[in-house]
Amino acid sequence: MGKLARGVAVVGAGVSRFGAFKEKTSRDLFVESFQDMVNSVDKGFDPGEIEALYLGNFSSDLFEGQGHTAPIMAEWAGIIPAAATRLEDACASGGVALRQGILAVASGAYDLVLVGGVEKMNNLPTEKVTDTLAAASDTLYEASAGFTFPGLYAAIATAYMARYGITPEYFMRVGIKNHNNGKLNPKAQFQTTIRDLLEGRKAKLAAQGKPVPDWQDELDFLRDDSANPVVAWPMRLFDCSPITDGAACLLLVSEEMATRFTDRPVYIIGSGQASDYPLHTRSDLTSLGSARLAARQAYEMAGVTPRDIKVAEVHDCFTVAEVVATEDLGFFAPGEGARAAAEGRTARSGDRPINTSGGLKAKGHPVGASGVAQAVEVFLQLRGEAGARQVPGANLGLTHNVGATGGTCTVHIYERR
Amino acid sequence: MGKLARGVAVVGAGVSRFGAFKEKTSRDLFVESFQDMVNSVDKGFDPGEIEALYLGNFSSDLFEGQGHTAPIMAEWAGIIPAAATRLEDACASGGVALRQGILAVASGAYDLVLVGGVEKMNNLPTEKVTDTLAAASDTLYEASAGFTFPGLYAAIATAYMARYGITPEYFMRVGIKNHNNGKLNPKAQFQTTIRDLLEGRKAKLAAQGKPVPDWQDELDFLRDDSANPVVAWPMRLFDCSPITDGAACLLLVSEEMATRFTDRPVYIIGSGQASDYPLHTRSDLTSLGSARLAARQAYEMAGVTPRDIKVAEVHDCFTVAEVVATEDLGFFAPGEGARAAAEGRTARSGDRPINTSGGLKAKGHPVGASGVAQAVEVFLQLRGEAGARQVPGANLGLTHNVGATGGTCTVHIYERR
Amino acid sequence: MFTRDAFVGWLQEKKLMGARCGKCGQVYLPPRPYCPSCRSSEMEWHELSGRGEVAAFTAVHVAPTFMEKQGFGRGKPYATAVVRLQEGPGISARLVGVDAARPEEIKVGTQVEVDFLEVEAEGGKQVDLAFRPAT
Amino acid sequence: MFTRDAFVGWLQEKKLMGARCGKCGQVYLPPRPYCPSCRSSEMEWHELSGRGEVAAFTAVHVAPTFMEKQGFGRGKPYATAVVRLQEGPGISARLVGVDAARPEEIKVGTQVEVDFLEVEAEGGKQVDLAFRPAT
Ligand SMILES: [Zn+2]
Ligand SMILES: [Zn+2]
Repeated sequence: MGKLARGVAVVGAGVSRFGAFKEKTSRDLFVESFQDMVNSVDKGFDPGEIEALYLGNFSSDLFEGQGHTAPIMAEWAGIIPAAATRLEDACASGGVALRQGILAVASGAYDLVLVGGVEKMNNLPTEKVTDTLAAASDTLYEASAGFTFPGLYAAIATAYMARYGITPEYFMRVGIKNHNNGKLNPKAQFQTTIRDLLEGRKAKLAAQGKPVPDWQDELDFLRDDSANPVVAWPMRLFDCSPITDGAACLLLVSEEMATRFTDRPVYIIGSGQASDYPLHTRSDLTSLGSARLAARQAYEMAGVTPRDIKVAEVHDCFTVAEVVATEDLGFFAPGEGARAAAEGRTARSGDRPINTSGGLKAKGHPVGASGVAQAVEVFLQLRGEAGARQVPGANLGLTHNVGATGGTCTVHIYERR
Repeated sequence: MGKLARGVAVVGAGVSRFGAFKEKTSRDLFVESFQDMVNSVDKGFDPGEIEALYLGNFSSDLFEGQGHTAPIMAEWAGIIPAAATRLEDACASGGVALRQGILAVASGAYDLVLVGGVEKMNNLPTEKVTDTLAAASDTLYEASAGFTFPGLYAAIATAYMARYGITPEYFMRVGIKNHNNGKLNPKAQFQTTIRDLLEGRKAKLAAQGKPVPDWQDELDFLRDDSANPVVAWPMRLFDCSPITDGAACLLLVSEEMATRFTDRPVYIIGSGQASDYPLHTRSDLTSLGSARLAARQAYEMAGVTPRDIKVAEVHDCFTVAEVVATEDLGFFAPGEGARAAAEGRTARSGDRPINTSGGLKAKGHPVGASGVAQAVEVFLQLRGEAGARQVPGANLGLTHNVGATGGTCTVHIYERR
Repeated sequence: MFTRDAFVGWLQEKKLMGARCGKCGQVYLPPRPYCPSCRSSEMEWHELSGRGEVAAFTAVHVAPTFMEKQGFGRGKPYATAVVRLQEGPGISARLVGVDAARPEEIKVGTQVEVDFLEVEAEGGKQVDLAFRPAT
Repeated sequence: MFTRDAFVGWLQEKKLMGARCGKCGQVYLPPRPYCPSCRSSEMEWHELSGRGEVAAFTAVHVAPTFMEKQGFGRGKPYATAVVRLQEGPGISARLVGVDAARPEEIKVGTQVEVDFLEVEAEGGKQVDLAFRPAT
């Protein structure tokens, strides 16, 4: 990894509402996030000046029967004839779109680049979504063995539990924490805590005159098969990110022109990307090699260490993934991530706030958009615009975006100067 | 379009055999092209030094049920943990992969980049391939109106015929010429001329004791509905590129290290990319706006004019597309492309050789690989390694790769110094 | 919401509806939620005259699956076209009232008017957009 | 040809076959046509012992369509695992001879041996790769 020829800044960021929207197509979602981004640019700008779109999208092909998505998004955003390119690395599609946007600006080819991400997942019934997500694994040798996408992360969880002697409750605490954050994010798919859900369920059963379960706390609720059914043991419903429609946009410019757009640019000071084998060809199943390497590249480029990072959005497609991520990123030692989560260290009020947006778990996970939406949250946090979920004094942030089980990982580091 | 921060050279190029291969998957095809590329590097190198893969692929999702293809190709080629990214812009997926590989090297991030392209199309029956290719159009507003992919180019052909007063025979001559070239390409799907096919058909019918048609020349054969059925009028079977399995690879390095790999590098001196609306939102249907803009960008970066180009591989997914391409690239004035083809000016022996490889028509069109395979042909031509189809003295070449009906276009210019 | 679903909904009522920008007046067909001209999203529905001309066309012999289900394909081609409307915008749509088996007789530039085609689709009867030579 | 089709062909004969590099001796499972270690493509077929251990596993309750057709899903989970073979390479495969409804009792590190599972698939009977606790 060489040094970039010039610096890159984020001067605008936007996100659509995340959720399940029957009537909206990818292009409708994308326009919503694009307008939100345009409105975020402090000094305004002419969107017609955008020179290129790098679009993260996992599979509009399978979800909507639509390929060649990038020029359609460019058309709907009104930026034709800007070069429009789709990037795909499963759930890391957004992260690789961001990385290519950065490299394109650094190369000198473009000064003004739109990075976008979009996924419209709720057209298909749940069974078909399960099949479609399995296409992100090695279909010839993983999916064919009966591994679903939750099943692959569940396998990582069993390896982690066996190695470090922990129970599934540790993972459940990650979900509780992310729902607590999601409640404070007006764009999130689930703006409810697990406690809210528990109380709501109790109240509903009582109103129906049915027996009310004796759930004392969130863990009681989450351990209950009827409230929180197993998807792929030990991953249950509330360990899994939902099926989400959503889009996100970032405006990247060369460092030297950043203040033309805002007096508060967010600089991208580190970027890394690496790939890895399917699980069965790895020696260690409790860590993602691609994440460790991408993180090392990003830290080296940025010249910072894990302890300098004030806020991080990490890829919690499943709760176990967040635990592993916090170790791969060097925030906690191997085996300590689960305990750190249980101790509240990754909560907003902890010493290492993780996924203040609610993460993929509560904010939602429109797969190709997630890597871009993570950067939107860090942009807001570093500018002090994260509202009720603001982490005070956040000046250095990180995003970690994983494709499938780490076949791809990108890590980016952002600075407010 | 700014100036690139540093120059980029191609030092290796390889291509798999193109055709219909029932037993081969994408990964098998990719490895075949990768090995061909490795063998082409004059001074040898360690493939483990490759830092990133930019992979063009249209829709392994729909063709093979496999997403997240890039890390799988990286695994099969043995270059994990190199960053592996898939790029998709329909049939221009290879061209945009090449462009991103160039920008990544120019940015300083990487010195050694593998650009690949792959498509495995023959798993699906022909009807399903028709549906899948239609996914490259605007499915909500074009495919829904009954437009197939050949149908969209057929529409361009009717607009062109009406405007310039020509007949379908002009397009047929492009197919005849490209089959003449494909016969000389040992990797091509069809290594036969139309004349060969005509004589073969006659001989077969005679041997069967059936009436033998009175085809005097290739045009007689191509006008015959039974020999050359209409697909979407005026485009007939021999106006359409075939359904092809294939892969291609290029090794890009920063200009300053090129001679470490070969004494005969091919320098990429121009690159352009642009996007456009669906046909119904364009004012002119006889030219692709994205091609004209991408060409202008590439010529300006290279500091050359159309008349300097000695060999060009252009996107002849349909014969009409080649005619339009030769005008969009400035080789011929609007309306003159069809006549130039009919006069033999684009034949190998003409003043403006186009598609010496056989083009997508005869070499084959594995959609995501085509943009890369075009660059492989130019690499061979500029190095004098194109065998029987070599154009003498070719020192400047061009590739033109179109996604769908010009929703995307990339143009690249190459120089042997 | 200026979506595909809404556009198709209007078609079922045999109306060809575009979106008109409330700020700059630009008319869009297909409808869209956001005006690239003036960057406004104050769209309103706008019914089009349905009169225009054939900018390009084809007669499809190798049909997509959904058109095969309507009985088209090899031996029974159908025509489809890019139509430029009098109001400016263009649209892709079926071309009826012409002989798709004799495409040489169909001319670019033919004046057409909108027709609402009742077809049997997977979900039951539906109205598809079409144009036919103007009377 | 060291393809998926060939690997599945061997499975139908109840053989677990990997590819062995004729140049450097590295064994690959799944088989592959090209050796990333020494950059050779002189592969040969190599039968594996079929003995190994469970590196990771899961019990799937929300099943993919093809497993639902075999009767699995909500209420009837199945187990699948990442198995590390004695010879080094690993593979993903069904885990049988365990109670998928009691996953707490399945242990990472369990010694397993290959089993060839006869299942009803779309194209008729087929043999799938599986492992079961070693006897
Ligand atoms: Zn307007
Ligand atoms: Zn070897």
